[in-house]
Amino acid sequence: MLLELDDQATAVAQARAAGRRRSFTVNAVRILLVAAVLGSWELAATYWIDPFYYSKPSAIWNRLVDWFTTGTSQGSIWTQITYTLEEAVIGFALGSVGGVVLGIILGRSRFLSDVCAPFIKAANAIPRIILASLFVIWFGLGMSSKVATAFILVFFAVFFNAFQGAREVDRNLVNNARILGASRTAVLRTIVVPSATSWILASLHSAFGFAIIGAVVGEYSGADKGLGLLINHAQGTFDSAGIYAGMIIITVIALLAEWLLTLLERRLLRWRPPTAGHDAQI
Amino acid sequence: MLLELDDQATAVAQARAAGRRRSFTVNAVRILLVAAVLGSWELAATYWIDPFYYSKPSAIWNRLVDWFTTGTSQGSIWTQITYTLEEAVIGFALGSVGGVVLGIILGRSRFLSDVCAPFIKAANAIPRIILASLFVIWFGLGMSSKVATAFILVFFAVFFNAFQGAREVDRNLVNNARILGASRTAVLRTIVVPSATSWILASLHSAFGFAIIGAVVGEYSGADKGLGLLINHAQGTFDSAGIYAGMIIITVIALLAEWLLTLLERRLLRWRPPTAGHDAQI
Amino acid sequence: MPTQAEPDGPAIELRDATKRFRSSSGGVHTAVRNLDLTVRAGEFVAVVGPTGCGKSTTLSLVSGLEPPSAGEALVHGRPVNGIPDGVGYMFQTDAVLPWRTVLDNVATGPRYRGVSKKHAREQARDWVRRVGLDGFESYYPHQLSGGMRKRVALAQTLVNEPSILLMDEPFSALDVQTRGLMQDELLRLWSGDDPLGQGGGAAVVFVTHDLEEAIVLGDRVVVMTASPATVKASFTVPLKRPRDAEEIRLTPEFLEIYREVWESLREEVQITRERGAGNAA
Amino acid sequence: MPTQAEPDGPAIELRDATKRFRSSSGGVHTAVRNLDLTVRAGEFVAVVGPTGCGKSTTLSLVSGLEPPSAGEALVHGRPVNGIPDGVGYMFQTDAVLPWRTVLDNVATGPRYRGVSKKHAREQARDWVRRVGLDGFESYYPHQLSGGMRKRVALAQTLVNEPSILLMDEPFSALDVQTRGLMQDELLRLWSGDDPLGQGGGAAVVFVTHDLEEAIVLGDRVVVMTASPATVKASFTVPLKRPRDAEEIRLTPEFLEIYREVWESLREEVQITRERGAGNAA
Amino acid sequence: ACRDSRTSSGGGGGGKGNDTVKIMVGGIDKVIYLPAKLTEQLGYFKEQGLNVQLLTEPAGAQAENVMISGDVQGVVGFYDHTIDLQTKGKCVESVVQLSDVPGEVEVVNSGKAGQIKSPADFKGKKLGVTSPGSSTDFLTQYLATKNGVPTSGYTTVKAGAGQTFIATLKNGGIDAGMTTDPTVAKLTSTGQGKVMLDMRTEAGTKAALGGLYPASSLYMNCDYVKNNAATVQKLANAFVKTLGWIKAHKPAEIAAKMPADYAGGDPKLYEKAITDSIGMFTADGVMPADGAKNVLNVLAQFSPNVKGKKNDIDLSKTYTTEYASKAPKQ
Ligand SMILES: Nc1ncnc2c1ncn2[C@@H]1O[C@H](COP(=O)(O)OP(=O)(O)OP(=O)(O)O)[C@@H](O)[C@H]1O
Ligand SMILES: Nc1ncnc2c1ncn2[C@@H]1O[C@H](COP(=O)(O)OP(=O)(O)OP(=O)(O)O)[C@@H](O)[C@H]1O
Ligand SMILES: [Mg+2]
Ligand SMILES: [Mg+2]
Repeated sequence: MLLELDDQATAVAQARAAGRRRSFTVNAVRILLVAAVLGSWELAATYWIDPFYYSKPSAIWNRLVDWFTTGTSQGSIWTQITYTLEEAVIGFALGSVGGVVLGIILGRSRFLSDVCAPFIKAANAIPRIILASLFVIWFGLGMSSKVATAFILVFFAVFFNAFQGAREVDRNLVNNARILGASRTAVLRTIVVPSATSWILASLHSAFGFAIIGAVVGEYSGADKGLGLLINHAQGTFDSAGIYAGMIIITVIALLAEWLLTLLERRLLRWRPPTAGHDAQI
Repeated sequence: MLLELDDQATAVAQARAAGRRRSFTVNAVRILLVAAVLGSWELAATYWIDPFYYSKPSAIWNRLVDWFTTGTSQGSIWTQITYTLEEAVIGFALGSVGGVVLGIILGRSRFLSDVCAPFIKAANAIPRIILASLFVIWFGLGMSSKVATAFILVFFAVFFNAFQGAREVDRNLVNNARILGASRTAVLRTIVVPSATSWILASLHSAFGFAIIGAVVGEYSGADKGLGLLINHAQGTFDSAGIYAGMIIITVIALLAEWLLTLLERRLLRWRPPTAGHDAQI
Repeated sequence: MPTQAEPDGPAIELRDATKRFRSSSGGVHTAVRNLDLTVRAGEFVAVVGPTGCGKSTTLSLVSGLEPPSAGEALVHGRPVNGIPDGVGYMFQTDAVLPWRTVLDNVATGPRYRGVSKKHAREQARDWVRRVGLDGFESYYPHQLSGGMRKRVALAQTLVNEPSILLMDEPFSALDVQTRGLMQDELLRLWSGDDPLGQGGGAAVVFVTHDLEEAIVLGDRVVVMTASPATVKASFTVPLKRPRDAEEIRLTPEFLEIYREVWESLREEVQITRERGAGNAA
Repeated sequence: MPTQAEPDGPAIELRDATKRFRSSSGGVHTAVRNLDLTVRAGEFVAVVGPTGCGKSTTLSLVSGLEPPSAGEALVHGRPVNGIPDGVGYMFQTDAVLPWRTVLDNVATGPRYRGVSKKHAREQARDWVRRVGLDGFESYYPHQLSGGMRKRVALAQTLVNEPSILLMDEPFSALDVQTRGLMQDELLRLWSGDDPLGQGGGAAVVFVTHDLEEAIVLGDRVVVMTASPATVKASFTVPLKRPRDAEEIRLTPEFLEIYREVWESLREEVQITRERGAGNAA
Repeated sequence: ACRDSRTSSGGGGGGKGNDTVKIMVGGIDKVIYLPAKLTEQLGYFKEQGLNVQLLTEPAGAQAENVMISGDVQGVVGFYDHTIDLQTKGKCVESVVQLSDVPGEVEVVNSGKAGQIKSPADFKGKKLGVTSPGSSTDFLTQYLATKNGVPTSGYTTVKAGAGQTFIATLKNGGIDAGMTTDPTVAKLTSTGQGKVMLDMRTEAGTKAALGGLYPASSLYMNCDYVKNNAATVQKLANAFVKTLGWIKAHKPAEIAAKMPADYAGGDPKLYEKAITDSIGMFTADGVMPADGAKNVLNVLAQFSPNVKGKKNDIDLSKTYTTEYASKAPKQ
């Protein structure tokens, strides 16, 4: 028995060590990749391609340092980030809640979905850039028009997945729950929503990116602060380093959001087989 | 036995009739909805709200009639439609193929997905409107920059779903296929792809809308033909009826594409229980 | 036990019930045809029949999950419309919630019926123990073996103390002895001999492929015809309760009824076998 | 039959194999411990054991789907690494492809092995008939009953004519007679008595909960211990082949070995039962 | 996709008889760029044996990028971009100067016209520009500072143009803003806005900026101009002829020449817009020398690119009068 416990401890330790080795390799490869790309970009921009269009990493870095130390033409960089982030977060929250709720309701009601489907699909086909300027007209220049743009982008991304997720629910599970005494809402809450979770999470992964895009596009249509405006300014003054620097800030924000989402995902999908469909053999 | 056959015939006929009744009701409700919205819009625009911003259905209708009979300032409306459609279709085809292929490959390879995930998520967070103007610089003003914008929008929408779909494949099915002698590629082809089909189709539903948006956004960055330009022109000349008319044309195209996709979906998912998760009871 | 509308009337009644499905070729597949079946409250009916004849479909008619295409299904004297009160149904296929632990899976029913979380968990813990899964309370279904998942489903159904209990091959994945223990547990609940339950009197429809099991458990054994299913014959089991499976097997009464049921069933199985494509409309 | 590396050596060998899983609490759950098992080519081994002991896990080690945590698994004398050639494995749970019809499901294996579509379909059609599903060729799995799906899976496995055949409770969802027919079909293939197969000699590991079935089919019956599984005892079945299930059941040899195996198994089931939480590390 | 090789080649189509020239217009429906479309409508490009394709791009500075990368050969846009681009090492020159005033107007919300009478009142206000970094931005900054309000003293708001600008002004998103026709015409005709500074005329511009501010122009890559003198000359001929035609005709006649939907459903308004703006166009397409200097002055104070580099700028490389002066006058 003692021997066995020992064995088990070793097994756990081995598993841990393997995990560490894996994540080390992964990170090493990532860093290598980034370094290779940046290096060849710098080199190319110095010798072959025209930094007027493509800028170069060192210039972008300087611009970033400049923004964070002395500020931008529109004021502190943090103000711009906060502003855009606020728009994106509100739009994301509203859009994902709206998308999930409507998606699940329509996904579970054949009649509603038959009636509404063409309208929703039609609405989805309206170019957001036009919507963004309509929103400025409808909601004014304040934060609400950007939130609306972010909302609409997030909403559709989430909606279609929640809808499909709700339709894909295993009939057996629904039947079982009904037999066990679940009311309609209980079925939604305990069967449909958990089943659709991986669908919804998959859409949320891209949705925060969309929320930021919405905020930036909204700022393009009219604004007095924000990262979108900053990039727009850079475009207006032929400052390609500024364009890329702005994009990098946006990207970093999106990655942070992504990281939070991954934590949430791990929490919500704890019940999964650890390597579901994700083994190295195939 | 004869009696039974009779019974069965009746049953089939009844099912058909019920189907017809259903779709009649659905269409009636749809038409009512559209009529109600258009009616109240027309009324509101005539008496309360400012048609300068909101236009009104009759004006939009006149503009559409005008475009289709006498043409637009940029030439025949059909030229514009063809042009935008061509960009959208090419972008859609490339983007969905790319998204599916890459999504499935990364979805099935833990190492690749670990390494690539942050880059793809970062790329997804780059506002398309900025990308569109970068694409003009990289690919020139022709069709290719619009196709690239459409591509990038479609790609990400499809990629994330294909990725998740590939990860969600039932382990049991994969194992069974491997035992039955499937090679890696055979597993991909016969198990992973069919399993991920409903995921992929769910994303394709929104993807064609994205493709059109991409084409339009691309046209906003510089073009001499296309629906995006038409709408942009309407914006520049305070022609709100023109803006809405352009949006309606885009919407109709997207709905047609959607309809084609539904046919495809029905064909591909024939094996499904007919009412999977889609019954009226909940 | 939930109160019953007419304590003396039949708990379950199928009157001339027919169920058709659309078959893959667009035609119609009749799974159950003109089936009449009556189960009294407190009666334990075992159902046997050739594979694919329509047993599961029959249960789904009683449970209200599928409406009959023709004829009527009544539970406690009322036409079935939605899920009738007090019905418990253990499916042939796995239907435990993959995102809930064993304990929470078993607590699902009470929670749906409004029992407080704490109380539901208590009830669940007791049932987890009864089906022999103590120690696995916090496991997720994918971490269990096939037989363990079946037992979770069993506990999930029984914890609700249904007055109509439909079971579709509940014990087929269990080893002989575990199966015996589960059978005892089921009978205890059913006979009202249960230290925890409020009393017996449930009407049970128990689908099985094991004739011995059918005879040991049932008041009556119903044999179904080859597809489309209808009741071919119904045999009353003349054995006194409580029955000890080991002992009973060797009694002449047992052998007698076993032979009778077997003869009846064999014909149908043969028909199914021979007809082959015949029934595929 | 695929060619074998060493026709006289053992077809399957597990040497001191151990399999651990991470349990839900983050600890380690040992499903199989220090298990030794040898199966000769052409030998039919039936495996019985308490539910949840680790039988399915043992099969997955042999099939190459799971690597052992310690010890070795060898097939045809070679360490298992990936899926060994000639292995067929019929899972305990449904694994038919929901998007393929019955016929295409059965044709899956030959198609993977490079047989032309037409030829694969022919082979498949024959096997669909053998498992008694003629007429259902164009049905999708969701349109089949539980027992029919199992038979599709059986045909899917057997059509490949594996030289190592692993079966995890293949017949538990079938009625007695269909089960008998399927057993005959299996034995015919295994003994090389098959009009279509190229010959017998497959090594079979057959997990079942039905002791009678184990004895009627097996050359040997292996009893597994309570979890974590290891081989408790191995009983050679002294009955001559071909065996007729109905006749054999009454012979003293049968009753003798049945009693022996039953004693051995009962202890383990009891342990499982009593230990309850004990084995959940 | 390496663009570098194409930057100086300036596209194909040099010298030959029927050349294809692509010209990007920074908003083809803006009245300040009206001569571009008008030339096409009048058929003057064809007359010169040119095959000109007009593209439009609403978002500002993109046009130059596209030209420098060689996708288009010319841009109809603001002259000040040529100076800006020189600081980035790109040589771009104006070959036909369409106007010597910006054509921009500072419009004030009618309700606030009492409080904001001159740029001196900008303090603490929200001022709309089409886009940050655009000419409207620099001009606003110049006006404010010249009148004693530091750039930090007011808020710059991107209000775009057209409907968004109008809606923003109406909703109080901005108190005043700089824009062009037809937005100005729309605002004044509905009474929502009042003109505070009118830079559509020479007098108004001189009053506001202390000199001319040449804006709307056709500019091209220096290399292209050098290598395709004949084509450039033909372009100049066509544009100058149009400018002459504009001087010789009434706004109503000009409006009638433009495609019907440029009026956006309100021909009266469009005519008014042309009436108000028509004075800004030059008659001969020639750059006034002091105008260029004045532009440099304005930019040198506010453009982040030009600031501090005033003396390094070689103005003679930013425009040429050679082609416009050679063009036959009407
Ligand atoms: N959705 C469906 N569409 C078409 N046919 C169906 C459908 N569901 C069931 N069937 C058919 O109905 C018949 C009866 O099925 P059912 O599941 O009731 O059989 P069963 O008696 O439970 O069999 P088993 O003992 O194998 O579980 C089968 O022939 C099956 O093919
Ligand atoms: N992925 C896993 N994670 C944790 N524990 C697991 C996992 N898979 C199996 N187990 C455990 O291993 C033990 C053996 O499981 P296995 O499926 O081999 O049993 P079995 O003998 O086939 O039982 P049955 O007869 O019920 O099918 C069980 O206790 C189960 O809980
Ligand atoms: Mg069944
Ligand atoms: Mg098992």
